[in-house]
Amino acid sequence: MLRRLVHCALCWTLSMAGVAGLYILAGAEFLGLAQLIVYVGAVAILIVFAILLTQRRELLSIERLTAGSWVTGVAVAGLVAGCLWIGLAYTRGLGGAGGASGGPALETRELGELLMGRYVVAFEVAGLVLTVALIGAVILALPFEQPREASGRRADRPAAGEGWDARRQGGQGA
Amino acid sequence: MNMEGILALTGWGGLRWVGPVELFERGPVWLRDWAVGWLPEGAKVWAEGLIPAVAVLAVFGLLFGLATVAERKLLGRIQNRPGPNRVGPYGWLQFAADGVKMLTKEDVVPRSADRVLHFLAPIVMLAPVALSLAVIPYGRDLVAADPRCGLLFFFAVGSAAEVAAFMAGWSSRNKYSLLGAMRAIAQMISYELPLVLSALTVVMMAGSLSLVEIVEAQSGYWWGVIPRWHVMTPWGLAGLLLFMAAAAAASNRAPFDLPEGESEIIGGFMTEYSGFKYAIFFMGEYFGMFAVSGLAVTLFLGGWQAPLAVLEAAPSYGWFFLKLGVMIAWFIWVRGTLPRLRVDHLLNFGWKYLLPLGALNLLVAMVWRGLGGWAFPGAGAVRWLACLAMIGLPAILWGRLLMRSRGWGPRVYRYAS
Amino acid sequence: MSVEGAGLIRGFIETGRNLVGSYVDPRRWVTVQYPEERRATPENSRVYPFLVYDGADPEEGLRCVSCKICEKECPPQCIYIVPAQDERGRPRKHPAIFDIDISVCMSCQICVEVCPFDSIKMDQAYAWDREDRFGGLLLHKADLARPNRYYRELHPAEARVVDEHLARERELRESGVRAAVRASLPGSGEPGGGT
Amino acid sequence: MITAHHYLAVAAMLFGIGLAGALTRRNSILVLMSIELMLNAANLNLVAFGRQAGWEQGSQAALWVMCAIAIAAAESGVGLALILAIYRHRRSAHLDESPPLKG
Repeated sequence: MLRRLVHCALCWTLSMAGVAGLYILAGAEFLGLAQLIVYVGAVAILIVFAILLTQRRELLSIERLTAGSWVTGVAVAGLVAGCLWIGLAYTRGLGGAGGASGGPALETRELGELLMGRYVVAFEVAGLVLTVALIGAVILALPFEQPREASGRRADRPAAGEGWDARRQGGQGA
Repeated sequence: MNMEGILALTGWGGLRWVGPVELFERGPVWLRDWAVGWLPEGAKVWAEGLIPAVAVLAVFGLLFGLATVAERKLLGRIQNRPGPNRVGPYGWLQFAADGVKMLTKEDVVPRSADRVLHFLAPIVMLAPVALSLAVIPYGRDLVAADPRCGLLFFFAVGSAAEVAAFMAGWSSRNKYSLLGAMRAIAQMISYELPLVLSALTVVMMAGSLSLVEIVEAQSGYWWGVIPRWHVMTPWGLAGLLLFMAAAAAASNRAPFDLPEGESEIIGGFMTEYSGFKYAIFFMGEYFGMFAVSGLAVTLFLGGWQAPLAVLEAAPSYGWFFLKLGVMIAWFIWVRGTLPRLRVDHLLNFGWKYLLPLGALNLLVAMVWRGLGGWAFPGAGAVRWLACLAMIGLPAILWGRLLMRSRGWGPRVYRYAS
Repeated sequence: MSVEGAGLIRGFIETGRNLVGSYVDPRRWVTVQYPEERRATPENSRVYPFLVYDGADPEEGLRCVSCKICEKECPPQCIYIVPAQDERGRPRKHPAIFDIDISVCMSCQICVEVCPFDSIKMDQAYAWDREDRFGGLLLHKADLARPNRYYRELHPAEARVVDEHLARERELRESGVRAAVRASLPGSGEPGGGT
Repeated sequence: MITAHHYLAVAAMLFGIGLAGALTRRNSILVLMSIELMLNAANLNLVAFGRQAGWEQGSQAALWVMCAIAIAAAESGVGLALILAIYRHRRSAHLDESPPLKG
């Protein structure tokens, strides 16, 4: 198993690229490429940055699982996947072909017309959500501005509550 | 052999007399069909994919070698010195000597490096860039792959370069590498947006994501003289300028080459690379430059279209590579002229200047299309100037406004003064 | 207020002019094509020391008397001298071994300054690449010996002064006994002037 | 011949892997990655059905995948910002040590 978080993230990126490949194989070129841009180009980088910014103490490694959580997790997940699989096995009538194996491919123009026509509200709302999320993420990730009097520190020092500095000072005081 | 006719293999092995114009224009396609024709039925589908791939890689591999020499020669000339002139005629075989040097150098991997990622990073850097060369139309019917979303494909595979930069920086276990990787990623992500926005303008006007169709949309001439390239319109001109600025940053070229910044962070994410792996990074960088230059040619400069109707006798791929050469020369000239930016200037420039102007340019293109219906005398000129003013004036005013704000103007040294 | 981008355009014009100009006019070049074309070195340039000899024989004509002053004064201690001996084992005024390790030499010219016999001077040859990494840069007496003619070519003005001085000394030496007697008279102090 | 069955099977496996990760791991970034895996499994299902219907009829599936990808991007952005903010308070990205999310 992979012990390093960064390896996990990169393998996750690879699997996202694989999903994009499946989209393209299914004839949905546009979706696959959009998936590549969003996941490989943006989310993977976000995750990797988040790992680097938050995982100092753990030296970028993953904790070993206890036997209990391991068994429970795999059992539940296996159960769900098994149910899906069984349901799938008893489904009939899914033999139709499409995409790369001969069927029609997704027309980007058609998708665009749908997005800009009948489903324009959904499209706009998605855009709005994205914008709001972006602004929210920026605000969340900004360092907290604390008033000078409350923190009693110089403004250009790290914000109050910063662990390393605060603990060290607390340790000296105690 | 007479001058009008040359015996040529056309199509599936059929011989017929063709003129030299047609021979050069169709030659590569015939050659491919002829080579494929020899193969058994099962291998044909592979060969049809493989032959263009090998051809593109061979041509661009050679171009890479020549471009490194040309860059060094032109930079030398810009600095009033001759540049490499020892190996081969006028030094043009210098790249062979460089290649041998790179191949025979020791491949040093830091002891605490993550060996697998350290090994994979150059590959992940080069492979997607090479892939993005596949969708560029090099001539009439000369394109390795024409997916319906060629432009999107270009940007999608290009996004793997960020992952590669991170892999290289992180696996080296060197703080300079990691810092360089962070810079590189921040820069690539920031400049991807203006790049895509300026390309999007063209997509909107051409009505297609396929690069082949975008080139075909630029065929024809106004009054039989001025080619209908996108660069001849105000939004196209502005788009080209924006695109080239963003492209220089996205391919880590000077003056935006901070990720390598030899003098500041000793080589960025490539610090711990040597020998052939370094050569592959280098190759990836040049291929990236070729790819964005090719894309700029395709989107704005009419791709393989000839600039004049009478010049269409020359083969179309000749025109493409001529334009590509001009773009590469432009990149080299820029590198020889402009000093490297500071990192905050770089990000400010991308986010606060290029991005709003890219969005505005989209609007200008819309207006340009809307004004297409004017029919009074001189309407063309009025339309042209109006659209130019719409993008030009905000560019100037916004630039002046930004220059007045903090962090943009000349540097103020707090302690040194 | 200046026009937008004027500075950029000026910069591009400047580099463009260099680009074209260096093809049209090779006089713009700031570099020379080294092995074929060499710049004349200034008269006072110096690289590594060499030994001057008079006459035709580089062995017997050496001015060096192996007094070892330069060996003692050399800051990086790159000079090694062994005096020659005559058949009876007495030291002759001639070096048997005179080595300079130019991989150590720092071209300070102190050996030249301290030499009382004008026998060691600074050379201007700078191409000292050798295939042997270890012994190749250790120059022996035979490698170091150069005729006085060579010295005159390198440093004409300086050589003229040195030649005049040496000629005067030789004249003094040849007019021999009388000069010696006069010099040994009390109150003169001429021979021991160095103390 | 690849049918929609195969796509659905892959999606089920992807979903199972994501679920296992989300259930067992305590590292918040890993949990986020696992959730993304499950989301992609759902998207894969949509694509499979769109292909099954033939894309002329199934382009609405593509539309929903587009929207899902956009929302997933927003979700991961906000999620990672939250992780960052929590980390700043607690110096840890572990869910067990994260503050109880009460008012």
